[in-house]
Formats: sequence, C-alpha cells, structure tokens
Amino acid sequence: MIAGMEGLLTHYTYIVTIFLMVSGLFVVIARGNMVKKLVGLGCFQTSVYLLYIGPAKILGGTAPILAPEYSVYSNPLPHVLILTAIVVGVATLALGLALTVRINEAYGTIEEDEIFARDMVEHANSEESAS
Amino acid sequence: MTAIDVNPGLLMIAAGLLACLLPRVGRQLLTLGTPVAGLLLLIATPMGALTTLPIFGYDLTLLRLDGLAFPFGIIFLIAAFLNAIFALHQDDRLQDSAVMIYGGAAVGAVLAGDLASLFIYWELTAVSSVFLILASRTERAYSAAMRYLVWQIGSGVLLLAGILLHYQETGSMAFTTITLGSVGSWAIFLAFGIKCAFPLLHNWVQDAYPEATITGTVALSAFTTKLAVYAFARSFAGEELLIPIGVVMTCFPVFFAVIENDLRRVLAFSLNNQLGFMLVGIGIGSEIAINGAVSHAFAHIIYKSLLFMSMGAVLYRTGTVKASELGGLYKSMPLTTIFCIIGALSIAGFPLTSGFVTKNLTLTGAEYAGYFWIWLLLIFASAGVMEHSGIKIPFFAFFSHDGGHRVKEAPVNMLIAMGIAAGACIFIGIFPQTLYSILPYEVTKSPYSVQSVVTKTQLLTFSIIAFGVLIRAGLYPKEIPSTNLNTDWLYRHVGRYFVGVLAYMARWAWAGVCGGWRATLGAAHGLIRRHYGPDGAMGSAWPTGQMAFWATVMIAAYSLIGFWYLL
Amino acid sequence: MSAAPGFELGHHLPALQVVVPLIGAVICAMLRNGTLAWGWALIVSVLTAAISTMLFVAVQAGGTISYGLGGWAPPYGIEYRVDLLSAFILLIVSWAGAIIMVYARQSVMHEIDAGKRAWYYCMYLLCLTGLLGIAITGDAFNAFVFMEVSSLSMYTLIAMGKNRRALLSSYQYLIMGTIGATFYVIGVGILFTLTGSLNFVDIAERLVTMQMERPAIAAITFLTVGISLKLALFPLHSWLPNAYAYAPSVTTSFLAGTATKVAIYLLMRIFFSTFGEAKVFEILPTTTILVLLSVSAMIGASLVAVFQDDVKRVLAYSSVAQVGYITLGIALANDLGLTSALVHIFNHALMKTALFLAVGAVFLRIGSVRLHDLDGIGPKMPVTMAAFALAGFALIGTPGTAGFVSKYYLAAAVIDKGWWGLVFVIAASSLIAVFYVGRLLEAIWFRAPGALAQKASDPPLSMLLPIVGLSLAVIWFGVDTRLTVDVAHNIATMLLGGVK
Amino acid sequence: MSDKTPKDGEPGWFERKRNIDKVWYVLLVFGAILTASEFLYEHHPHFAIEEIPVFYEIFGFLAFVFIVFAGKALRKLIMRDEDYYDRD
Repeated sequence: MIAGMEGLLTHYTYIVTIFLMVSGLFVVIARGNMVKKLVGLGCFQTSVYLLYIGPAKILGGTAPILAPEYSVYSNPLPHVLILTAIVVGVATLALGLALTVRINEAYGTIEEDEIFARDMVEHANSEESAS
Repeated sequence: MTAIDVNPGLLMIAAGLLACLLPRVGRQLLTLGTPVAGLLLLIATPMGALTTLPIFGYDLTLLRLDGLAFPFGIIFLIAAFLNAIFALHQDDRLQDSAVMIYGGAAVGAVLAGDLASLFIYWELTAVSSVFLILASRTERAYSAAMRYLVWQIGSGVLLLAGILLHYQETGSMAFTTITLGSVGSWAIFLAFGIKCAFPLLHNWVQDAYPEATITGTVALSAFTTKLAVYAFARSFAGEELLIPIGVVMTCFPVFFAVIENDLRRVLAFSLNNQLGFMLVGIGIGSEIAINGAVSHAFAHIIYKSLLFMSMGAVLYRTGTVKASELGGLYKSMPLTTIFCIIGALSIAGFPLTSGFVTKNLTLTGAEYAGYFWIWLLLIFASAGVMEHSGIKIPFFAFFSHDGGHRVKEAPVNMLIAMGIAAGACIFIGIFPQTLYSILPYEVTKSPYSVQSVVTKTQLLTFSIIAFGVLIRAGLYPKEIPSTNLNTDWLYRHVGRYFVGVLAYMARWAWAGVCGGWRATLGAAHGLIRRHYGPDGAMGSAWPTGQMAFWATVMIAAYSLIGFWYLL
Repeated sequence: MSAAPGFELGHHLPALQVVVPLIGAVICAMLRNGTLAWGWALIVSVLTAAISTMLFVAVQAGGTISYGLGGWAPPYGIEYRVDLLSAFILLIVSWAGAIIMVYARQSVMHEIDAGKRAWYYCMYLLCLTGLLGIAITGDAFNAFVFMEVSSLSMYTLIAMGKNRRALLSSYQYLIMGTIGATFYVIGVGILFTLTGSLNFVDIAERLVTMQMERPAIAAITFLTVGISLKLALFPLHSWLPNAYAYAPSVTTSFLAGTATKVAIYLLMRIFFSTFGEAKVFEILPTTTILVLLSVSAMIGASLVAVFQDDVKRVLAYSSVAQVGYITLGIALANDLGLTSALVHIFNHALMKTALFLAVGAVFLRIGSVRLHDLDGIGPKMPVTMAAFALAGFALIGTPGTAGFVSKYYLAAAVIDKGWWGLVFVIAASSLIAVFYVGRLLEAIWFRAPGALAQKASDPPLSMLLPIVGLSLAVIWFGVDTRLTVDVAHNIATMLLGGVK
Repeated sequence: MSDKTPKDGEPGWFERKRNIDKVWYVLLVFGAILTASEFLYEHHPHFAIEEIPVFYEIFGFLAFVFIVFAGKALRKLIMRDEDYYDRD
C-alpha cells in the first residue's frame, strides 16, 4: 500500500497527464457547446505534451547546450517533437474555432443538440416539399 | 492459342456489353449476327480443342470442346438466335443486352474446362438473367426477381464453397467427373441441383419464369436449367442418385400443372418434368442414356422455346395467359395455333417430332438397364406431359370456349421465330440422324421401329381419348383463377413468421423501395429498420459526444483486454 | 544513400514524392485563379503520380529504398523508407489524386465559389502531401505530423461543401480525427519512452529483445484505437458517412479512395513491421477483437446502407463495410488474409472512386444525390450510369470484376484458417450488398425519370473519362491480377517475415 | 388479317357441336385402328408388363385419368385466391 502510494507520488507527472487526458475527453463527450468541446480537446492534446516532456526531463539536467560547466542534459528530442505537436495543436484549434464561427453563421447556434434539431426540421421540410 | 480457339461465349458477352451502348438497329444486328458468328466459330473449332490461360496461380481452361460440350454449345447459340428473332419487335436496350450476356455466359460455361471458370459463368447467368425478370417492370416481377436471385446466388455461393472444398480435397480444379462422397462434392451436387430445379428446390422456376417478360421467359427456359443438365452430365454421369431424383421430377409437376391457370406457369412445371427425363438419362449413365439426355436437352430447348414463344405471342396480343380468360384464339391467330400444336406434339413425343426421337433414347436406356419401375414411371410421366403440355396448352389457349379476344395474328418476327422452331422440331423428328450425329456417343439404332411407333402412339392417343371422355363427361377440372401453393409457401408465408432469414429481408426491403408498404409490414423488417434505418441507432447521424464516447469505450475495452491477457 | 556526390534526381525520388506536392500547394495558393490553379495542380499531381510509379518500379527491381532526409542518417534523422508496401500505397494514393484531379475542374467550378477554388486545389495538394508522407516516412512521429497535415486540409476540403451540414460534418471529423491522431501520438510516445527511438525499423529491432509488458500493450492499444478512428473501423466509423455525404464531390471521391487506405497502411506498418504479428496477434486477442468488429461492420454498415435515401450515404456506409473486409483480412494475419486485404485496398479504392465520381457527375447535372431524384436517370446519362453499374457490380463482388478477386482471396484466407462461419458472413454481407447496390441500380435504370432526371445528360468529357477509365479498370483488374495479387502477395510475405 | 377474323357471335368451326363430334369420332376410330394394329406386328417386350394385351392403351388412359383426378384432389389442398401472396 505504502509502496503503491510512493509509486504514485514519484510518478505524479503521469497522474497529471492522465487527469488532463480523461478530463479533456470527458469535456468532449459531455459538453454540447462546440467551443467547450474544443477546449476539452485542447486539454486532451496538452496531456500528450506532458506525456512526452515528463520522462525527458532529467532532475538536475539543463537544456542541452554544450558548455563546460554542465554535464547532465535533458533529452532534447521530446522537446522538439512537442514543439511540433504544439504547432499542430494550435492549427487544429484554429481550424476548429473557424469552423465553429462558420457553424454559428449558418445555424445561429453552437449548441450541438440545437443544430441537430434544426437539421431535422430542415430535413422534414424538404421531405414535405418533395412529396 | 490460335485465332480460332476463342470461346464463343466470350464473343456473346462482349457483344452483349457493346449492345447496351448501341441504337436499336445496331443492337438488332448484334443480337442476330453474334449467335451466327458464334455458331460458325464453334463449328470451325476442331474437336478436342483446349485453350488454357495461366491466371490466379493456376491454369484456367478457357475452352474445352468435346462431344458433350459441342451439342450444348450449338443449341445454346441456336436458342440465342431464335430468341433474337423473336425479340425483334421490341426496343429494349436492357433486355437485348442481358439476353446476350446470359446466353454467352451459358455457352461459356459449357465450353469452360475448369471449375473456377464454371463458377464465374454460373454467377453471370444468374446476374444477367435476373434482368429479364426485372424488365417486366412490375412490382410482382421485382419480388419474384429478388426471390429468383436469392436462389441463384445461393446456388453460386454453394458452388463456390463446393469448388474450394473440392480443390482442397483433390487438388484439382478440372471440370470433369466428380464422385459424390466428400462435403465438397455434395455442395457442388446441390449447387447444380438448385439450378436444375431438384424437387423441393424447384420452385424458383415456377415462381420467376412466368413473371419474366414475353421474350425473357423464352431465353430463361432455354439456358439456366439446361446448363445445370450439362453440368450434371459432365460431372455426375452414372450417379444413380440422379435416377430417383429425376423420376420424382418427371412425376410430381404433372399434378400441379393440371390445376395451374397461368399457362406460362404450366409450361414452367412442364419444364421441370422434362428436366426429370434428362436427369434419369444422366443417372443411368449408359452411352445410350447419356445420348438420350443430351439429345433430349437439345430438342427440348427448341420445342420449349416454341411453346413459350407461342404463349408469349398470345400474351403479347391478348395481355393474358390465364387459361380461364383465353380460348378460341385459333380464329384470330391461326399460324400461332399451328406452331403451338407442333410444339405440343413434340413435347408429348409423337412420332415424326423431335420429342419422339429423343425421349425414345432415354426410355430405351432404361429398358436396357432393366429399371422396370423407372421405366414405368417415365411412361406415366409421358402421359402427364401429354396432359399438361400436349393438350392443356393448345386446348385452353386456342380452342375451348371462346374467350372473346379479337386480336391480330402475332407479329411477323414472332411468326418467323416460331416457324423456324416448329420446322426444326419436325425436321429432327423426320431426320433424327442429323441430331444423332453430333451426340457424344454413336447411335446405331433408328428410333422408328414399328413397335415403338405403335406403342407410343397408343399411349398418347388414349391419353387424348381419356381427355375427351373426361371433358365430355364434364369431369375435367375447370380452369379457376387461383394461386396454388408450392414449396415457395414455406418461404413466402410460413417462413415470414417463423424463419426470419435474409430472403424476406430482401423481399421486404425491395418491396419497401418499390413503394409496396403493405407488403413490408413484417416484424423482421421493422426490427432491422428500427435499428439500421435512417432514424435508427445505427443509421442516424451521431452527435460528436457519442462518437467520442465510443472512442473512449474502445480504448478502455482494448486496454482492459490487453492487461487481462498479460495477467 | 544520402549526400551522394553529384546531385542525381533519381536518388532523391523519395523526397520529391512529398516535396513536389508540398511546394505545388504553396504555389497553388498564390495563383488565386481557379482554372490556373487547377492546371497547376493537375501538373503537380500527375508529376507526383509519375514519381510514385518510378519509385514503385525501382522498389520492385531493387528492393527497399532508404533515404535519409537532410543528409541525416537513420535512425537519428528522419528516414523516408520505401518498401514494396509503401510503394504500393503511394501508387494508389498518387494515381487516385491525379485521376480525380482530371475530373475536378468542372465539378469544382460547379460546387466551389470562384474565390475559393485556388484554395481548394491548394488544400487538395496539401492533403495529398500528407497522405503520401504517411506512406513514405519511416519515422513514427513524422507520420503523425503528416497525418495532421492531411487531416487538417481534409477538414477544410469537407467544410467547403455547399450544404451547411458540411460544416458540422467537418467539425465532427475534426474532433474525432484529432482524438485519433492524439491517441496515435500517445502510443508513439509510450513506444519512444520504451525504446528511445522513433524509427519504425529501429523500434522493431529494439522491441525484439523486450518482453511484452504493460507499456508495450498500452502502446499497441493507443496506436490501434487511434488508427482505427482514422480508418473508420466500426464502431468508430460514425464521422465518415456525413463527411462523405456533405463534402464536395471531388473531396468525397478523394477521401474515399485514399484517406482510409492510408490509415490501413499505417495499421499494417505498426502491426506487422513494428511489433510483428507474433506480439500483436499471439500475445493479445487482436484477431478476435478485429474479427468481431470487422464482421459487425460488414453486416451492420451494409444493413444501414440498404435503408439510406442519399446515394452518397449509401456508398459511405458501404465504405465502412468494405473497410471491414480489409480489417478482416488483416485480422487473419496469414499470407492469404494480408494478400486479400491489400488487394481490396487497391480494388476498393478503384471502385469507390469510380462510384463517387459518377455520383459527382449526377450532382453536377441535377444538383441532387437523393435517391428518388435519381429515378430513371440511367438512360439520360447512359455512359456515366453504365460505369456506375459496372463499379456497383464490382462492389457486390460479381465474378469478372475486381471486387470478386478481393472476395475470392478473403474467402480463401478464411477457409485456410478453417473458420467456416466467416465464409457465410462474407456471403451474407455480399448478399446485403446486392440489395443496396441493386436498389440504386433499380432506381437509376428501371424507374420512370423524375423531373430532375429528365434534363440530365452525360457530363463533359473531362469528367467522363476518369469515370469510364476507372470502371474499365475495375473490369481489367478483375481479370488481370498481376499488379494487384502478385504484388500484394509479395508484400504479405514481406510483412509476415518482417520482424524476426 | 382482320378480314379473316370471324364476326362476333358467329361460332367458329371448332365451336360447332357437329364439328367437335366429328373430331371426337375420328379420334375414336384412330384409337380403334391403333388397338387393332397391336396384333399385326411382332412384339419384343423388355418387361413382362408389356406382354399384357392393350397395355399401352389402358395405361395411357388410366394414367391420364389418375393425373386429372389427383390434380383435382390436390386443388382442395393447395388452392388459394389469386391474390394470396399479395395480401398481408
């Protein structure tokens, strides 16, 4: 039990990662508001950044800049990767928000259930006019 | 591969594909010209020709011509030609094309030397022929076509399974003699059996053929079942199981045919009965019996086409082929009447017609082999043929009481097609040697011994006298508009409640499409539609949250299973 | 390989494969004029297709090509690695891209506003870049980046649909696609912490010596589910039907022909050449899970397709079902199964593209793809609809068409395993396909034409040619299986012998 | 063609009782001749049953009658209205 607790505490970055991941996913699932969904998605993606960066950090290590006074460095590769991932995340978020704006223009709402309802009405109307 | 060794079936299929793009005149030229070209090609191909093509990792035998394949190839091409003439009056792109592909697939299958090619052609006959039923463009025909398709595809699936198993067991893909025993061979046997309309598997014939178009039925009657007969002759010659099956097939349809009102359906029953004769011949398996089966198939295609053509002409002019609504047409359609009678005499097997010289071989085969009961039942069935095809068809359509139809004679092209077919029936009857010379085995005896002529005539004449007696005594059953139950009742009625299988779903789905909502109120359909329809859980648009939820469920489930396995 | 003395173009084909469409996309965006941009995009996509063909020929002749990007030798630098599998996928994607581009001009003119056309082609080329990049790269993280390049541009391509529902579909696809990509990148991250490498080959070598422990299983889990989202494996398919249905016709065709196929490629790469089938299929119950999901897709999605009244949705659900055939082949994890999966990737790309292109032509003529608007349209646009019928028959698996070849091998693979029940599932699924295709063909060819269908006619030649060409190819590859089956067989052998 | 079509109400040749009787008697006479001819040629029976005199005549007649009556009986069992399958 104690060992388990200790394991959890020493791996607290994982706990934060998992918490972010699950809460992000939960927001995506549970919230009907499209902007909130995107916020959830952002949390979810951020958890990945932690997942990469966490293990890469070495206690007492510095940024990997060659200098005579330092001998312990953090692994630079994950940082680089995550820099890329952040860019991707920003792009995704931007596109998502842009889509939300367009949806708001087209439907007058960004609540998903209302959008479904409006589509249903439109569908029924077109059926009527067709028959 | 020399230039000449091309499977004429492929020629027909190619022409059929081309036909759907051409204007009417071009199509007519193609439908008439291609069978003739195919005939010339087939005759020019040397006997024993063998063309193989390495593909799919083994050798496909594209063309194999021998004594058994030759007569079938010839008659299929002739049938395609007759059908082309018969169809000249109509302008239907779909049917012109489908008939050629259908006939081509049948010819191709006959000339194919391996089971893989056979399967391909087998399925092609199914898929192309269904259009001839669909082309009626009625709701009834759609449903019938779908039931037909289920049977045909079922046969194809069974055949494929059988072929694969057979290949696994024997390592051979050759389309040649197969011994019944393994699961694979039984699957192939049954697949052939469905297409040959075995008893209890027969009902698709009577269900679908009468719903096809006027010209479509003629083509349907010629190819599908005879292809199955060929397949049996090729793979199961001498398989004694075929004898009882064949005998049952000759006998049971005659009772149904007596009371059937739709004359094209009567002919469909008669088709079944005729197939029985052929199967018995194949089952006996002696040289003379195989000759009997092959020549019977040959002659049968001609006279059955002739009969379907004459009924088609009647349908074309009067709009019905119900015995209860017809009668007296000999006045308005005298030539059609004569041709129909020639066809009826042929199918009944009167001397001097093709039916006599071919059926005689099978009967002689049974006599030589000493199968008394088989022989007796065949004789009995011959009387039955006389009843439903020999008398019933011409009598109720053209004589009987006047049905009040005042119509014109059939169109010229139909008369020509019927005339050629009728001429061929009599020609083969008078000069049997012309047909005998292309049979797989040599025929030494003439069918015209005094005894066989006299006894057969006695049999048939007294059948007619019996008919006369019954009708004069008022004992002959009246023609009543009705539906007569058959095995399709199992899947069209009982099964609707008890066996929720795909066949119904198909029917319902299709009926639904065709707007026939009344017919679609079935429980299974409702259930499926409730879940899979546009408003069902499966078919409707999902909210994003739901999608994401499933992704989470998948991750959770997959992780749990993974860790479970590691424990 | 890298830093070859003297710049030889031939050596740099792998880089060019991605760089050409990438640069092309940027230039495309600058052109601003729709027709000009189309011309340029056509040149670029044909060039891309030519490069992939050269690569394919080179790989067939000389084996795997490894290319260190920027002169950095793998595994430290990013490696472009073209083996037969990559080359096969590159070939499919780039040719689909080129053929659809021929078709695109008229359709895009009809469906996209004038000001946006150049952007559309730009996005198209970017998407092509991303898809090709996934297939060519040997680096797991690089694959993620390309995945996002292709996805982000694909969301845009979908959102350009006229119907406002295109926006919602695009949004949903964005959410799901991002979740999928993030799952994938989580999996890659776990693999990276486990092995310290991102190079597929390198990871595979390091994994060989390791026990299958929890992190490895977690990695497989995230990678599999992430990619399954992208390839629309049942029940993660739900983004697909709307995305297909409301996107512009060109997008739909492109999406159907390429995007899911590339995801399947990635799955194969992970399963067979990174972990090896021993780890994925013997230690884990992957086969059972995949078979169950595939079967659900084959039956369930096909049933849904029967009831749809929008032709594009029918075909979209059919795509979900067809993906089931492919994943079933993968799940079998034997030689025949993989062969059938690969063959079906090719054949399905062929016939679905043909079908969607034909539907696009209908949309161009009558502005609707509702089934009852298509009543009796067959005789009005005979060539298009004949091609549609051919491809439809292939979808059913009619012998003599490409669809039959795939199903034949799939059935053989299932029988090889001795799983008879699955033969019937395949048969049942084909039977349902008969209904949904038959329903379309029935309406198209046998009904009396409605008001809209009356005025339809065959589309312009530039649209007609790709449709007819593809549908003839469907027949061609139903008979001549050298390109498909033989290559697929070699790839299967390679994949199964890949990780020792 | 149409000028050959008989006018309505006027029975055709085959509809007059006299003519039908003619056909019927011709048939009976033909049957009688056939029966007589049985005794004019040498028989080569394959089965014992064929040695029964006038076997084929009796068999043909009885078979026909049996089929017709069996069909009538069958009707009781399986006949339904014409639109049986169309109703639900």
